[in-house]
Amino acid sequence: MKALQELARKLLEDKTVSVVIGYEEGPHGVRPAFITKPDQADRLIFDPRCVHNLATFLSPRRSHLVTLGKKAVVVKGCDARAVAGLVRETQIKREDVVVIGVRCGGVTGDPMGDGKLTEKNVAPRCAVCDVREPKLADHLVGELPPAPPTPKGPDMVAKLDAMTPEERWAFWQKELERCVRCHACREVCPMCFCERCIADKSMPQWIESSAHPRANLSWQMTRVLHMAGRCVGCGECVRACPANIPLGLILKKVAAVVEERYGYRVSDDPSVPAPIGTYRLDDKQEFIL
Amino acid sequence: MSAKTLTQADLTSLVSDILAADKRVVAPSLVGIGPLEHIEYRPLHKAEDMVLDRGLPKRSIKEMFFPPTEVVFRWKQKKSDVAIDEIPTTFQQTVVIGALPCDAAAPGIVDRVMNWDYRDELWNGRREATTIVAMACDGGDKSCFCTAVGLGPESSKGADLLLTPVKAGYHVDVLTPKGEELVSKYSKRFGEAKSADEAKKYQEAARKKVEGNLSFDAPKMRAWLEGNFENEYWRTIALRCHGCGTCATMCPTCHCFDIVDENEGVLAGERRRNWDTCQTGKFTLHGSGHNPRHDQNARFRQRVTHKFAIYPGKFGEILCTGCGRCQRQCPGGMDLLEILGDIARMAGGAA
Amino acid sequence: MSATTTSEAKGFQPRIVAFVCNWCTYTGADLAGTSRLQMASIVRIIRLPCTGRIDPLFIIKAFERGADGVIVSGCHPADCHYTAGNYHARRRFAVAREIFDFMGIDPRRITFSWVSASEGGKWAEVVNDTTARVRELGPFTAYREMAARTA
Amino acid sequence: MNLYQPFLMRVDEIIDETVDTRTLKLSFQDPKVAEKFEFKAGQFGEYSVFGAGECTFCIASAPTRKGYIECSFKLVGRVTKAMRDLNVGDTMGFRGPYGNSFPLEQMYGKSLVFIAGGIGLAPVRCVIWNALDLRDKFKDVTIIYGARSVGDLVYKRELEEWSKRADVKLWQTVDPGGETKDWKGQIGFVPTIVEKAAPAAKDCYAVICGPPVMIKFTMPVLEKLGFGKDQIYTTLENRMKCGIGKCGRCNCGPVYVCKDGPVFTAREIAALPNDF
Repeated sequence: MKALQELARKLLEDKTVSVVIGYEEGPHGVRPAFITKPDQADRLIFDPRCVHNLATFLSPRRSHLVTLGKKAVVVKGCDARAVAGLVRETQIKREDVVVIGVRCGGVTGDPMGDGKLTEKNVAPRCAVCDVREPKLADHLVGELPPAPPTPKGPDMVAKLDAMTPEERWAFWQKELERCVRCHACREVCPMCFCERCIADKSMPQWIESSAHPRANLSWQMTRVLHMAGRCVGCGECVRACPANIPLGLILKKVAAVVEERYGYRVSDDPSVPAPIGTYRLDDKQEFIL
Repeated sequence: MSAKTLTQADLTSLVSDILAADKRVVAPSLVGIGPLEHIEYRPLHKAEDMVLDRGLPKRSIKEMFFPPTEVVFRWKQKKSDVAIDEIPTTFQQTVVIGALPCDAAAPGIVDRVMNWDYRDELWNGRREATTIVAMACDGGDKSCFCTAVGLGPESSKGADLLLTPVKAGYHVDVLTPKGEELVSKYSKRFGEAKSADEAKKYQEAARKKVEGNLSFDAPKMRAWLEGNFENEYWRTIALRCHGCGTCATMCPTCHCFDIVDENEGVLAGERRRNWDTCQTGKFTLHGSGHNPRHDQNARFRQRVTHKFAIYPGKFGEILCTGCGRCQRQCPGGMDLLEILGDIARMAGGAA
Repeated sequence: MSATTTSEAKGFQPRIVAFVCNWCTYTGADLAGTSRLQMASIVRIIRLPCTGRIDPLFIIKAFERGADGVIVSGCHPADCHYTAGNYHARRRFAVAREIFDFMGIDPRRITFSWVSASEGGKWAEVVNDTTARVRELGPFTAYREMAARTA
Repeated sequence: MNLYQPFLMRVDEIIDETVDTRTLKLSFQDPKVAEKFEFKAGQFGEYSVFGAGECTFCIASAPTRKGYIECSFKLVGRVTKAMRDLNVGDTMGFRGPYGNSFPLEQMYGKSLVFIAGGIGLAPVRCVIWNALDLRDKFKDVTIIYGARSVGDLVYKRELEEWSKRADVKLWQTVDPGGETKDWKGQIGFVPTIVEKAAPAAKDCYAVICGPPVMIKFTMPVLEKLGFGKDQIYTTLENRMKCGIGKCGRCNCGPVYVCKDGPVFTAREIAALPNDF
């Protein structure tokens, strides 16, 4: 913590950056902090409540943040992949951001909770974490905490895979009928950086904007397919969803498909090409007649 | 008005009775899977699905009066002619059970905007068909601030009946003719009121719990908001805001909407009204490309100003019931309580 | 008309939409027609410049509008008029297909194929195969009913 | 019939104003509605093409001309594209009239100056014809109209008609570079022309509409010429959906433009927060 604050102070003092995006203790739990003055640096903290993916704030779509100037951003290993994704897809330049990596022992899903990690509250992404020390970081701070507890409970993706198409259809219909098409999943997603989303286009209108079953399915399937090889699994969409739709399941599935077929795991190395958008001559094509 | 008692078992039977009479019963019930299981206000299939002990449902009650999407008419085209198929403005009789006071109060506030000059029949139709049985709250959590906007965990505003949990079940305050009607129709379920004092104690304890969270002087706040549109304070208000609109989606009083057309095949379709929010850039974007609210700071200012200055100025009520959902569920950690506290301090009205 | 097609006409006639590339499959389908090959006549062909232009969203839209089956077809690998459109499409569809399956859309309703300009016979086969398969699966009522629900 | 259900209109005539601007003349399909329908200059409506959606436009024709309404629009998006695809005889939807209006009665006996830029002439044209149809109730009538280029001038036939009338002073102008060889009007921006062409401020009302930048630079010119803030009227063009004060979209400070406006005096505009 002290190291993080010191580093932020130094970066602001020597004007390397004009804002450090990190975490602070708000009146109701942990929240993103925008530190612009060296003497505010001691507000910065890092603990298991720091679930937010701050890379989202680097997106050039956020005009009110672009005007803040050069940014440093505090990232966990998983979030670093989103920074890499933005660089990979030429949304930001690597040299335009200072990446402060924090060694992470897992986070809870609830920034307002007590911050004690248990099998019950540990964020789903921490179970499969292999980047507790972000590699993309310009600076790495903190001691490596012990590994997070492994969540218990059934593997829902495997459970769904074992069902018949009709059962899966019924499952998703029930879950997706709650979607109100607020598009919060898109707005909080660090990798949803399109200047204009296909769901907002009206000429032609591919995806209807109403929250009825056919448009809900069309929207969620389209978003997931656009996330193939992009999704960093941060779970911000699930956290934002006002209907608690298990978007994580589809995203997890799509990541598994991409890994199985193309050997690609979402990477924090911007130079690794995205799997969709590139190809190999010998890609499997067993499904094509 | 009068008071009654209702045991837990009788409440369940009451719900069954109402369902059996072909009415709709809406109550908090469990939805979602695994760790995402939560409660929402849903039409019940059976009385046992009702869950009254899990606090505030994730989304507010407003969607029972103002659905996320609704058809306003259908049309069919034949050559150059168009025929319009009207949508009925009468709705199935509905009883909402277990609405918390911050939700129960909201429709009455939104009534104002739905009825100034032009009467919105779709909203009013659902309002008239609905009886609201509210349930006194236990005081919620640190994000609650109903007492700051003139309500409270025991507020009966907007409710036809108010249930207060007591040892024997519920103490029932009968508040309106609609409430009387419900009680007399199902009188065998209600007993003599015996626990008024116990209920009072429950309510007082709950109020104490909420009161410390936030308080402000509403007229002073309104005056400050009206006079400080260009204040420096707004320039960085929404740094952590993603513009996702979850606050508005959850909000019991946010009522902005969009009107869109959708086609069914090529020569038929429907016009719909869908939820919309001032938190997206698209909301005010002109065809010319000009956008009066060009960034998130301006959009968030609009949300605060509309709720605490514009609406009170125009319609006489604060457009907020203090449910705290916008703070509790904001993925970016925006904190309306903190903002209101800041403004109250600047307005010199902090209590 | 042969006896079999008459009896089939009385039963379920699946609605099938084919998204095909302009350079290979469309020409192949044309050849199948001019060669008077026997094939089911219930496929609606939508011609696009390249399989690379075919968005999985097209398939969703086809189901929304009442299709029972979908064919996506283009040039064989290495034959793309735009060099690599079909390679890109191949990756995209491989993922899309599994996600459709995961969402409960039976992948047997969707056929992917490479049909060159000279493969009129293969096109007829693809059409007949798909028709038979979709006929066996029956009408896609689940999707149609879902698409008709208005709230 | 709920609030959001439109009247059915028939497209009677299509007039191309510029390459991307068109006027539709519409009449009510239900004679009972046609008979009852009344509106005032400055009011607007929600025009819709079934299957494409609704769009807000002023009623461009004058309330003194009964039996039809006109709508002028520029091609920008889905609805206006669908409106351009309509043929004579096709059906459109219309909800309205909504909003307040220009207080013409209050202007009786005074002079009027109309200032418009580009397609901003549409709402002003409604007042112009309204005033010209009651010509003896007003003193001098001056019209100052500018567009980017000669090709962008709308209502060309009417500009021609007004230029020939002895009881109307018409000034037409195009931005420098927008003129053609045979252009006989002014060259220069609207505020500059207003400075030399505007009548005396005493007993005169100004009605102004155009792009925000034109309004921004014309207001001070008018004030310099002695026009008081209550002598200047304009109409705001916020994005709207419902038109009846519900959907929240046009809200700007204390006003809902659709119900409290769209017509405001310069004084009222000055009191609004900078949110339009």
